[in-house]
Amino acid sequence: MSDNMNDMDQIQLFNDQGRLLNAGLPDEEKALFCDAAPQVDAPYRGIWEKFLNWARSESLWILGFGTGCGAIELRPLMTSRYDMYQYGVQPRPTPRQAGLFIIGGYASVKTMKRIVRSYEQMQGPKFVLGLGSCTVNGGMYWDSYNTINRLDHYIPVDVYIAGCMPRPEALLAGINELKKLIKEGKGENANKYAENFEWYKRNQKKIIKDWNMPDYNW
Amino acid sequence: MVTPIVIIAAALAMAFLLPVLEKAGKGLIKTLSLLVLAGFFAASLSWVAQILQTGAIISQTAGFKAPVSINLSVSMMEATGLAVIYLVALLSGAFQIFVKKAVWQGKELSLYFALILGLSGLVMTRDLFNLFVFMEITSISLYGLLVSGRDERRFEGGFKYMIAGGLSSAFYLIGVAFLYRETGQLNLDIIVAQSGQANLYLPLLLLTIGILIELKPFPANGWALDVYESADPGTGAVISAMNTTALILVFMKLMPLLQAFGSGIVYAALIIAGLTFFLANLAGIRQTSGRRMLGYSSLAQTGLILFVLLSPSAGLSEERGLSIIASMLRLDTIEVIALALLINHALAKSALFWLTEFLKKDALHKSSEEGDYRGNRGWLIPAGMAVLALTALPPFPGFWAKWAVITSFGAAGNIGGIAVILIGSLLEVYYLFRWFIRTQAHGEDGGDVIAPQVPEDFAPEAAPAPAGLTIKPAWQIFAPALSIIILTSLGLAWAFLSLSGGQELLLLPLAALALYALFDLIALPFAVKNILAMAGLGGYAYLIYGELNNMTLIFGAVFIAGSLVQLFLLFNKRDKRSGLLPFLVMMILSLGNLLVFKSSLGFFFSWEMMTVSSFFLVIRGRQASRASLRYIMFSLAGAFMIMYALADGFRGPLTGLVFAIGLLIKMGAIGFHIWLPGAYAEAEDEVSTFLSSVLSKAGLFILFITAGIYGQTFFPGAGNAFLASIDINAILGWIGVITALAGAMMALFQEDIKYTLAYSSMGQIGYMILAFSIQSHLGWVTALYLAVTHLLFKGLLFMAIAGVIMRTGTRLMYQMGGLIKKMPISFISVLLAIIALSGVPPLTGFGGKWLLYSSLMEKGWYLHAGLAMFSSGVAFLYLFRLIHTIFLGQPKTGMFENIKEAPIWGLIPQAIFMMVIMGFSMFPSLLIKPLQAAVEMVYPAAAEGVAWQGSTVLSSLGYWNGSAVMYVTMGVFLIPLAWLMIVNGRIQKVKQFNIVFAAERPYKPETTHYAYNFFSHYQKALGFLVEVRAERFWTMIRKSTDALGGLVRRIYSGNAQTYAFHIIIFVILFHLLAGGTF
Amino acid sequence: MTEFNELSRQFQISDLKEQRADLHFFHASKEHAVAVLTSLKEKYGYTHLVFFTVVDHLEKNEFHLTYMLHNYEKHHDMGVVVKIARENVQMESIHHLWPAAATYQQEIREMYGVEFPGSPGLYENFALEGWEDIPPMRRDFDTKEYSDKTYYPRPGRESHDPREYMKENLYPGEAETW
Amino acid sequence: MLTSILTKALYTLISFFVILNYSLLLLGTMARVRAKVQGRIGQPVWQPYIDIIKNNARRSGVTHGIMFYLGPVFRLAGGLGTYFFIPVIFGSKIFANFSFSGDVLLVMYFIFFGQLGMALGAGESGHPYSPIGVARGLAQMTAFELPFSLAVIAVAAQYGSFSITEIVAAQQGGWQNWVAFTNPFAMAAGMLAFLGMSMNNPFSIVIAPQEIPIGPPTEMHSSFLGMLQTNRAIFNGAKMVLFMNLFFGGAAHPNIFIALGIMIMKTFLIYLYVVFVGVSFPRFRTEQSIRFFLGVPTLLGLIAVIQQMI
Repeated sequence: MSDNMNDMDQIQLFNDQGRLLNAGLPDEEKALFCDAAPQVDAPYRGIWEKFLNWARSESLWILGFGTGCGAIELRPLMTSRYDMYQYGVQPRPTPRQAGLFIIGGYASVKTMKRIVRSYEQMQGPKFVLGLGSCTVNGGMYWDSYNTINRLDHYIPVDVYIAGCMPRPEALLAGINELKKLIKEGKGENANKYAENFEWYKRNQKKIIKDWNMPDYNW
Repeated sequence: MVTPIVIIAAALAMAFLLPVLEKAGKGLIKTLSLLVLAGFFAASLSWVAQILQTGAIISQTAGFKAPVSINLSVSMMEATGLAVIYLVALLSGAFQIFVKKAVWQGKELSLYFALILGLSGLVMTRDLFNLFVFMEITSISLYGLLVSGRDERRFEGGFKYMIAGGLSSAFYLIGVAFLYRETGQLNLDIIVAQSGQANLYLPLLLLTIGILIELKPFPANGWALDVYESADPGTGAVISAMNTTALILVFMKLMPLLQAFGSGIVYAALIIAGLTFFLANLAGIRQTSGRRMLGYSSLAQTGLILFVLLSPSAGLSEERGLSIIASMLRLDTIEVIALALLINHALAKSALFWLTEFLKKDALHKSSEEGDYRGNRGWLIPAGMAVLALTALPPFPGFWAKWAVITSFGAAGNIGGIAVILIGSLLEVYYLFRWFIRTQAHGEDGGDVIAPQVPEDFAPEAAPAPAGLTIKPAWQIFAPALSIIILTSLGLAWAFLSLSGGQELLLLPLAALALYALFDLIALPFAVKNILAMAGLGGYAYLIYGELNNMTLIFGAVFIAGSLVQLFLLFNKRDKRSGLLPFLVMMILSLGNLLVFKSSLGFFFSWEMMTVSSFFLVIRGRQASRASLRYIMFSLAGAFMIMYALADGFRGPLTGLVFAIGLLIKMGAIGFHIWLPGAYAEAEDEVSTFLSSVLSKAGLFILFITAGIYGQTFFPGAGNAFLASIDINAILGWIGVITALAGAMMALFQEDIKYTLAYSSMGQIGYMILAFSIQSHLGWVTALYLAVTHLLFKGLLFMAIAGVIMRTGTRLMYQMGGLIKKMPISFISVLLAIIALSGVPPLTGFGGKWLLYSSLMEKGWYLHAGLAMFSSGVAFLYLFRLIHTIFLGQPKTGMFENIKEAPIWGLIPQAIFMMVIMGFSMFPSLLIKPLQAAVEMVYPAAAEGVAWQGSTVLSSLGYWNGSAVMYVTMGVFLIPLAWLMIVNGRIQKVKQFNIVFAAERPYKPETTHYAYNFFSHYQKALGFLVEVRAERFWTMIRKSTDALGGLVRRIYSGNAQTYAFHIIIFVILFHLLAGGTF
Repeated sequence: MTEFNELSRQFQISDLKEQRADLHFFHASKEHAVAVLTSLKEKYGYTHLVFFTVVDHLEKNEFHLTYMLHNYEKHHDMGVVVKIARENVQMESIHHLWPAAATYQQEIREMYGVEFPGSPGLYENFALEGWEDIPPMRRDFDTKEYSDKTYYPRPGRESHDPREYMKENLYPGEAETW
Repeated sequence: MLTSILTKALYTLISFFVILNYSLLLLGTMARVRAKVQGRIGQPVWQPYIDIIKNNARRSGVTHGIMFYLGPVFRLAGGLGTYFFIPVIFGSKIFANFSFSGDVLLVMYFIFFGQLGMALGAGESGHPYSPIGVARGLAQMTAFELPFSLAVIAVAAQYGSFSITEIVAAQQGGWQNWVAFTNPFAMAAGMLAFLGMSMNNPFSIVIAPQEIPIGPPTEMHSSFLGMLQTNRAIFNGAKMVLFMNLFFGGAAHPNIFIALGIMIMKTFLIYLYVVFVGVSFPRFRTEQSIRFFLGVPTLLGLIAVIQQMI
């Protein structure tokens, strides 16, 4: 992502007051949403944080975003053949409780908006797993007018799993990779999102024109 | 001092002179007429004074003794009757002259004096033929008066009147002729003196029929209705008050004759009178024309007076006031009763007739918008008082007279008589109150119980529009006002005489009513009035404190202290709210008086005062017309049952049962509950709390003390094997538990918060009935415990909700939401209340549950206990719904943006109640020990009762330590809280739409707030339990009564020939009843 | 085709083409199209609007609007094709005949820019939210260019013909057998 | 005085420690059992611990208001209180808890405490699924409360006491004295009600993931959720101990460890029964569930009660 991070030339997104032009919410709705910016939550140090990271890695609760075709691969993962529960992985129906966000394949502009919203509603530390080539570079939809090419320009991605579609084994491999990362203390993408909040917002707002939500969805 | 003959002469002179004098000036004749009428009244009063000293005044017209000349005799009965007639005559005349300027000129006044002449003669003369002459004079002058307007219907009415009058005269005259042939006498006194040698059946029959027709008996009274309807109100008053009074006096004159010679005729007249009373009332409920309805009421009242006069057992009452008055006036008790009923009827009915003058339209239909006379106090106060007087509610003379009659009947075992009077009265109550309520209804009244109609908007109440009333200037109301004032003073005098034997305290509610009404009148600021009310209550509490025992002290605390605290709530609003405090204080004092009465009459008087005052509190609600009608109907039905039981002295086998049913009605037990939700919910928000938390305990209290007073005879069952074989307490128990369940179930499906709370009250009362019926030490402690705690949490709920409704302007729960952030203190008080109400430990409600189940288990009522647990679960449902839909969930952004916390004055009483609840929760012994002491009066042995071991209360089955529960709960609450605060990371406070919404966002709070039809699945599963059965049953009763009334009414076709035919039928009927043959 | 013959007496219709025994197409003029559809629906029993779609004939500079109707009694489909010029495209709405047509028209408006005055909800978002460019299904819209400009193409991405790529890289020895 | 308070505190801690660990392990075990039924390996037995640690270690959270914040606290207080008002081991001072504060009625009503608090907390989140879940749960609760209370009444009537200790005492002296055998109808009604109380299939209508994911705790997360999970374990344990005491003779042995073993065995079997039913049946709709509980279980309860009346 670093290559585009300072590339601010394409459209103007901020006004003179530093406020997003595409703020989206009408004035009468502003009182209904909290729009505090996300903050960096520094991890603890030493063995305590290692312990907590171990716990985090061994208890991954999935929020599956299933509008792409990859979502079909999540189901076998739960069933007896692959049984993700034995790895401490469980599905969870609400972003509030989930820690792992799996994007099941291509993401159109319309779904991107929902992805951003759900991601922001998850509580940190949180991890994202991009499933399938479409999340990597657009996959077979790489030249579509409506499908994003690189997921990591909109939300931070911890692990990509390439393939069209990747099989459940690949998904498990990705999850194991993620566990390793978390245990190593590298699962700090939530903080990265907060640090580079403006850049992410700019990218998001560039494609999501109909921005009827607050700048950060608590 | 004038001799009676002067009256006749003066009236005659006026009748002749007025047309002549009219030339001299209209002002002159009006003044002169009024002066003369005033003189008549003064003369009649002076006769009363004189008779008290010297006895009856007998005036011999030609200076000879009877039978040579005609005697005019005025005894006490006649004098007082004439005083009434002249009073109404004076007021009526003044009314016609001053208020209805265009109507009466010299001609009419002349006729009027002729009429008065006739009536005076009727009352005074002792000569039968002379009586006929006066009857003719009366008829003709009245006919003249009737047709003096331009209204075509009047000619018709007058014509019918002439036919009826002619027939009656014919009968009378023939009767007189026969009588003369048999006895050779026309003088009444002499005929009576000659003890019966001759067969006087036929002459007396004809004579009686002649007079009775004039008195409009059933069925020969159709003509009278047309007269009433078509006559202008002044004339209506004249017929109803003056004519009837005079003719009843005539009938009383004949009574000795009838009793001496024809018991068959007396019997027939009695039957006819009873029928008239009952059927006229039945037909009355179908009337939409106000005056015609009043006409039916007049017929009924006439029937009632005759019925009382003719009943052999009437007048046996030993009521204190009655005997004092009788000895004072040197009259028989029966005469005093008749006189009281006469005065009551004459003054109240004439007042009502005059008052109809001011209504724009006579007819009042269900959805009539002309009915909105709300706020026209000048009209409503006299009308309301007149209706109260007519329906024999305290303090009017009718109440005392009716009490005397019923107790006499009771003493003589005349249950049929009691039934006729009470059922007929109930019908009369129905239509009179319905009429009164409709005159002040607020357009369409909602308040459907099961499916509440949603009021469209909740705009603040507009100032009452002066719709349809034409009282301007205010003095126009003088005639009804005066007659009501006189009537009230007479009633008060009687009340004082009756209650002076140590029960003067019971009059305090009336004094309070007057006092606070005066405060309203001089427009004191509401806050001052309220402070005075509190002071008054405080003083009252001090006054009665010495008379209370353990049991009454508890209810005293509920009634007086509970109300006193809740009075703070009234400081909430700044507007005047005239009429609120007078009735409220009156109600509370009446409740207090229930604690200290010393006689059946004292009890019943206070009970009725309580009913009346609470009725006026209910009717103040914006849409309370239907609810208030139901309320007064059920209340009075219950009261009448109680009256029957009291009159019967709990001797009859069923009396106890009837009494209990009367109380159950008042408590809103299942089956009789349909008045309850409307009354509690539709009353003003600040008033509902008093009704629900305080008033609802009245029935329970009476249950307690009667069970104490009457002991085993309360439910005697003696002499009736079937009744003895069933345990009435078992029935009561089932009624209680089913009431509890039904109340909870119905509360579940309400959208209107106040209906929820009202049904909830019903359920809670059910528990109290259940606990009472256990009839053990523990059971009674439970019932009392429930009563006290119900006061606390239901008061808390109603007060908090009053604040919420005040701020949001809606009663519909689903329209609210998220108010916890705006009204946190109200939230806390509702929270405490619902925890307490649902019986969740550690708050005080659990004590109630624990006691209840312990006592039920002790008694062996396991099924009751199971059902009670089930209903307490259901209660949990509606309570959660209540707090959730109002305080949690999504606040409605548009509507309630700038809502503030409820006013401080609403919060103060809530805080007090909360503190009391917390205190009782921490230290249950504070509450339970006094209750034990109270119960020990009846159940002294505490062997199976409640025992104490430190702060642990023990029953024979279990134990409960309120303090320990409180400490443990605090511990297990505070430690996790501390833990949570330690481990929590950074917590962001968010706004209402920051919820996960399936990756979408909410757009409207209305569609995001799950509140409407909250328990739809429950309705699917168990909704069949709460179908509107009771309501349907009572509606069916009402409709069939209505239909019956319609059937009766249909015989009055409005056709003169039919009416003549009725008269013939009447004659035949009367003859047959009297035992005659053809 | 009796329907066609009868209708052609009244309306400007032409080019009847029998695709199958139970499927016919014909062309209708823009002015008469709705009247023809109404007749088909009311008179000839074509009560079901199967679909309504647009084909962009960029070469001919016209849109072909295709209304596909179905007759349940005869089990027969009838396609009515209406040619309209690509400039300033407007067509009469048929939502009064089939309420569901409003949704088709909403989509067509969004994807092709064909206007249907009076159609309910025409300008509400259908699949796109806040689209600002020319309608994406028009053939003069360059989707590759738009994607490159908007969606941050990952540098270094190569595109291969899958058949050739697999032949070369995955199964080099077996290429002949294919 | 002070020493007695301190001793009591120590006993309480021991009791708490035992129930927390036992019921967490029990939850983990039962998840394994469920997995076996479905042909899976299943999560580790200690997974509940990890989940709770992880949830408590979340770095951020949101709160919708004070009641939302307090909701989980109420819930846990409800669970803990329910547990602490039940004597766990008959005759043991350590495990008598605070059972001197009240009898079985207190326990029955204290169960509501946590439910009410949680319902309020969930309500303040403003999420529509929360009240829907609560409404369903409460509706079902009233229904299973009826057979349950009938069963309790029958037992109380049988022994003439509401005191749990006395009820347990009366059942001593061999399995043939258990309520399960002396009053089988009460036991049957109570155990059917227990199915509803434990909110497993077929009565898992509150968190019904297919319709209202996941009901009341939709907005709960981080340490709030951690607290709810802790409560879930403890509350479960408490209810099973209650049922063990009411119907299956309680746990009594002079040796405290053997007594604990008996307790563990009995409660394990009780929970196994719930899980067994849960994996065998699909979920009811709310009104079906209500009708179910008011049908056969209530009838059984009525029979039990009437048996005591005659």
